[in-house]
Amino acid sequence: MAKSNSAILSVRNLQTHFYGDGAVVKAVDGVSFDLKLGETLGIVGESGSGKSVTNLSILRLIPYPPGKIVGGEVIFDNKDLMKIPENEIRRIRGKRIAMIFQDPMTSLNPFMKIGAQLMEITQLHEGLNNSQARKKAIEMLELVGIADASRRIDDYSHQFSGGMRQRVMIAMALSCKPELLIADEPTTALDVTIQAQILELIKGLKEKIGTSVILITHDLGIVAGMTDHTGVMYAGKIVEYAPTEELFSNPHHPYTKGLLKSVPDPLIEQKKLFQIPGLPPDLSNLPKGCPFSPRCSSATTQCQEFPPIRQINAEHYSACWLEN
Amino acid sequence: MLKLILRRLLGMIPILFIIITLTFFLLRFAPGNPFANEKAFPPKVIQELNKQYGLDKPLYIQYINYISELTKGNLGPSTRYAGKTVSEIIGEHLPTSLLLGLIAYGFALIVGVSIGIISSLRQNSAVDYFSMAVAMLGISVPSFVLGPLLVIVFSLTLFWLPPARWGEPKHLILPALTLSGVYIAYIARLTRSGMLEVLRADYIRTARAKGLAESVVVLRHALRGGIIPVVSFTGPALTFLLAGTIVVEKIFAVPGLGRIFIEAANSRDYFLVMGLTLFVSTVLVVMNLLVDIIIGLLDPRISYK
Amino acid sequence: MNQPVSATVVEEKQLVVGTSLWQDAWRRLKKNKLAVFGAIVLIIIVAASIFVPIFSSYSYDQINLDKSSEPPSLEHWFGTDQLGRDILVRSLIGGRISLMVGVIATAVSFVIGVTYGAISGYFGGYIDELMMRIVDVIYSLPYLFLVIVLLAFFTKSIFMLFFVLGAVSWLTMARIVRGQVLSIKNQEFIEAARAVGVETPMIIFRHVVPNTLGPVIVYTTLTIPSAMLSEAFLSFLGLGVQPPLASWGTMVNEGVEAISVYPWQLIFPGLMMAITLFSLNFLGDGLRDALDPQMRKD
Amino acid sequence: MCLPSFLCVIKIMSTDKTLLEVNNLQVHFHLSGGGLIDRLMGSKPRIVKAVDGVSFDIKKGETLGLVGESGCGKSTTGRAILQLIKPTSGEVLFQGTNLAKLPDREMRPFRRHLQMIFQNPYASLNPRMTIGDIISEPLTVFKSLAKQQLDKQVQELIERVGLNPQFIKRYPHEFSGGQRQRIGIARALALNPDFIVADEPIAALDVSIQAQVMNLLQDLQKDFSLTYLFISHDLRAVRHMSNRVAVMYLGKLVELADANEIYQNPLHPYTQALISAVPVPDPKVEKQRQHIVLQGDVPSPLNPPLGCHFHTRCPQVMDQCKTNEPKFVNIGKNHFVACFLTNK
Repeated sequence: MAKSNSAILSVRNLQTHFYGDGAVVKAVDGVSFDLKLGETLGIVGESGSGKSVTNLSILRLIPYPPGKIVGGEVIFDNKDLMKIPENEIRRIRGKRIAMIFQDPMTSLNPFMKIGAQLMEITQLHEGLNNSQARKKAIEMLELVGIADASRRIDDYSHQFSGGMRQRVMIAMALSCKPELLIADEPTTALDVTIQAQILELIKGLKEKIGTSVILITHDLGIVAGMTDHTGVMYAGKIVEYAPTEELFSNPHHPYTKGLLKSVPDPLIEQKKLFQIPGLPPDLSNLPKGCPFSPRCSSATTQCQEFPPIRQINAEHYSACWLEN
Repeated sequence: MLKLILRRLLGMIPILFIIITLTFFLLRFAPGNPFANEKAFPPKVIQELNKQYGLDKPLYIQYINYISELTKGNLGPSTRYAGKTVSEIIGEHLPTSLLLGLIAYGFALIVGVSIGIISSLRQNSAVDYFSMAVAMLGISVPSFVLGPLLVIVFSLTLFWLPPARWGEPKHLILPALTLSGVYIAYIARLTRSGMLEVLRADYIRTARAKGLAESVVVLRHALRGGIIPVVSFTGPALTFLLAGTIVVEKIFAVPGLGRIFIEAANSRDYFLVMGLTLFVSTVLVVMNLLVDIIIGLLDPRISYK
Repeated sequence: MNQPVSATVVEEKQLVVGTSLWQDAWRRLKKNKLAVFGAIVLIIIVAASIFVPIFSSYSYDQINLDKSSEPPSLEHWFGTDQLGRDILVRSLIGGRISLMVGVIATAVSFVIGVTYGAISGYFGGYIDELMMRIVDVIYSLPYLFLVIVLLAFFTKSIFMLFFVLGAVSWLTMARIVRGQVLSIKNQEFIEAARAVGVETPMIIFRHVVPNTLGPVIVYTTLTIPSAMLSEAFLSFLGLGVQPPLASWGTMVNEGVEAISVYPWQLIFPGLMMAITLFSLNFLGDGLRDALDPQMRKD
Repeated sequence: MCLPSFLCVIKIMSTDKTLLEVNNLQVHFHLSGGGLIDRLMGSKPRIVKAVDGVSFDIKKGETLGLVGESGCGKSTTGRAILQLIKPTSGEVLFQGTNLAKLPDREMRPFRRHLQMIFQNPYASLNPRMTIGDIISEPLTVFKSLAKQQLDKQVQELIERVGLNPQFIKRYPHEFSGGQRQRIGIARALALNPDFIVADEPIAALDVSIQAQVMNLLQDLQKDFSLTYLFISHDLRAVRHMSNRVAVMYLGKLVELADANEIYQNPLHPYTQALISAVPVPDPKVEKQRQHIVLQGDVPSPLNPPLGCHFHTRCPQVMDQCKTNEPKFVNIGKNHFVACFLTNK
């Protein structure tokens, strides 16, 4: 992928492996992408495709053991985040790059008041004193739409509903006005009506605060509505990367095509769904060559060898031997 | 919270009542009586003694008398230690047992929790394996073996510490060490597994993603949840602690409550056995309540309605 | 549209027989070196306790005052006690008693605890609440005090010891079984069995019981050392096994009195006991790691 | 498509015939406060009306979709139909018999006609049993078959749901989520039932596996003339699978109509919001779509709002909604709605 000057984040050939029981799981196996300033990048993939691990790797939040980042670079602000010392990356975490996670039920500390959890991040990164931090925390809670924020700041997370907790997580993540927000399946654990609220909130705040966003999801519908560019992950690799509209109107990789066709469209009546045959791959025992080839109807002998990522057109890349 | 305490305190009354009744009749139906062992006494003296302690009356009257005295706070006289009341005997020996128990448990808490935290942070490292092996050893070597071994090493070989007796601070060291061994082991294991579980939790990842230093993550975010199993353990630990003091008192000739209890049981001193059982039960029940309150304070998810 | 989808993906080499969770657990246990080591040591101790006293030329109560308190020698490997009795044989007899107490008391607690817990958990409702209240009350008794009272006032027989130790250690077992039954009762596969019309006794027998066994086995293995410890403790206080019969507890008690002069009288029985408990605990720990799916993550 | 031999029973498809009728079904749960101590302490029992007066019918051979957000009572409804949870009141008429009134023993013969597929492919299979034992269990309960015949039938079933018959001796933990779900489907099919409650059968599966399972369910429906109650929170899946769709909110049905009708002409504000909240996998459409974003959370079922349960979040709330409860009525074309906007 061509390196763009306006990229806020460039990931190059990132590799994260997990070790255990005598097997190596290549959870992330050579991932590269760019995120442009102010844009939202969607990363879609099924469970185990490595989308979450990729993003945890960016902030070096992979627990070791069993996980280890074994290669690649992540360029942010002209520095390789993989190489800087631990205390330097700690100053980036939460301040310049913030994250929100899938399950708001477990992502907040049940033993601490909401307020304390919100305050500690601004005290740490912005050097606010107690009362300033508290004021800021209330401000942030109001910003994400929590009614009666000045009272609820002294509640514990179990006193909030799922949607409210995700709002608290967002408030926490945006407290220091980060340049980049990584949202890892932020709505998967929530009901549809609450999902709609949270997605609207993220969209609105992104405009207001001006952060770039990486949105990880398995739901193609969410990608369609929220993102500018989309990367599709399969077996630890990005197999296709394109502007979102281009990806949906002109998918190239057979996996992307299959995924798009296998989701029922609520607006039209379909008789029969397309189905991708077979099972998602076992990451500790990947097939030779293209990992999708055993499930691919267009697979040829050429697929015994791993296809390089190729440029299809201006901004559209795909890791498949198929001609356009 | 106040309602909970009140409710639990009220709940204590039937439990203590059951204990009193149970021990009372258990003791009376057991063979022998307080003066049977004093061989030299002629029957007339024994009769007189029985009368003096009210043991000549029908059993149910004795029971009613005992309960009514109890409500006035009177635990009765001792038959073994003539001229002393049960309350006096408890008051005399309690400070010794209490001091020893508290020092031992406090020491065990500090050492055990520290070992547990370090092991959990260095999971599967040499340090972890070593401390867990030592902890297992602590669980497997009972206090009545550990105590004498400590004596052999520190008193009889190195001559650092006195092997027995009571009175000066240095007399405290070996008994307290002996007593705390098992607890250090249990607490270290509980802390480790509690911490490991918490350190895997999503909210710890959140804390790291905020950019907090590892020490803050561990001490502020993880410890509170990880320590809960240790707090829960404190209730049952007290039961062991009582047993442990009996052993340690015997080995190190410490004048505590444990020895009194064994002697009272062996000489069938009804009132003293009853009084001590009641006292210990009360302490246990109150401690269990305290433990629950502390857990409630630590974990806001537990609501007491 | 009938495609055996996954069959095309999974290689069809040795698909015929699967491995059950028990087999998985066994494999994990075998991998755990400490647990295997514990098991081997335990087997040796058990075998020695059974056979050595039978074939030894000394018996545990054979007094020989000429050879009072001799240090370890080729004749008496562990030395002799004050009455000139062979400490090795006495330690192994003590081992027999100790293991017997451990096993029988555990069996008693197993029978009471499993029955009680299963009834409480399966029937639920008021029955459960009443039964658990009773357990709570007994839990708050200073049971060691009661044991001491029982043993001091009634006969100090070994059967009393079995009974008393079994009677105090079933509580935790009952709680564990109840918890297991409660959680399994609510699992979807029980509902599925009900949905296909399986009758209640079959549900209990085929679906509930096999799934409670893991933690029950683990707790059982951990109860054995704790019962042995309690026996030794009571014997140490002179409330358990009575002379001339030997128990690790009584031997340590005697040893403490001679600690400064004849340390071997304390060290050997103490060491035997510690090694046995050590192996049992390691085995129990290994079993827990192998059987308890929640602990498996470590 | 050849059916497994033993299942070759010709069923007559008659789409108008009602197979199952649910009338005013109620399921209430007692939460804490009902216990011994609590009674003595005088605290009041807390009751959750998980299903609070639900009525619908299912015709032979159709799929009725039941959709709603978590905690709305849709799974409880499915379980109450199968008598896995005893309804507090109301009727469940299966071909004329009221199942809700039957004691357990008399319910058992009906179990072969009514089956269930569960949500959680990990918890719904007994981890200590082989696949063969799991699938053959219903057969051994109802029929006494020779070992050979039993094995043959189990193999046919395994094959029919798209698994390798060699898997028969394996254990559930050796399979992936999708494969496990197929095993659960085979178990439900074993007795050749008429009616299957599919409780969120795809919720725990990967996107690419969801399509496989949905297709399998549809194929099986054709081959075995099955009738489904398809429970899901996923509107896209419900729409794809169902002939008719019922929408549930806080224990009550708010709308019921043909799948096409409910999408093209949703009348209840909640249904409208639900449909609008589901993202469409097409960036062009998605960018132009107007989203109705509901405010607030679903109220606690412990303490549901008075009047129409939805009034606290309804964008078109009126005064009467706060005090009166709208009836669930047919407003024509078998389109049922419970809303004052349509039920004047």
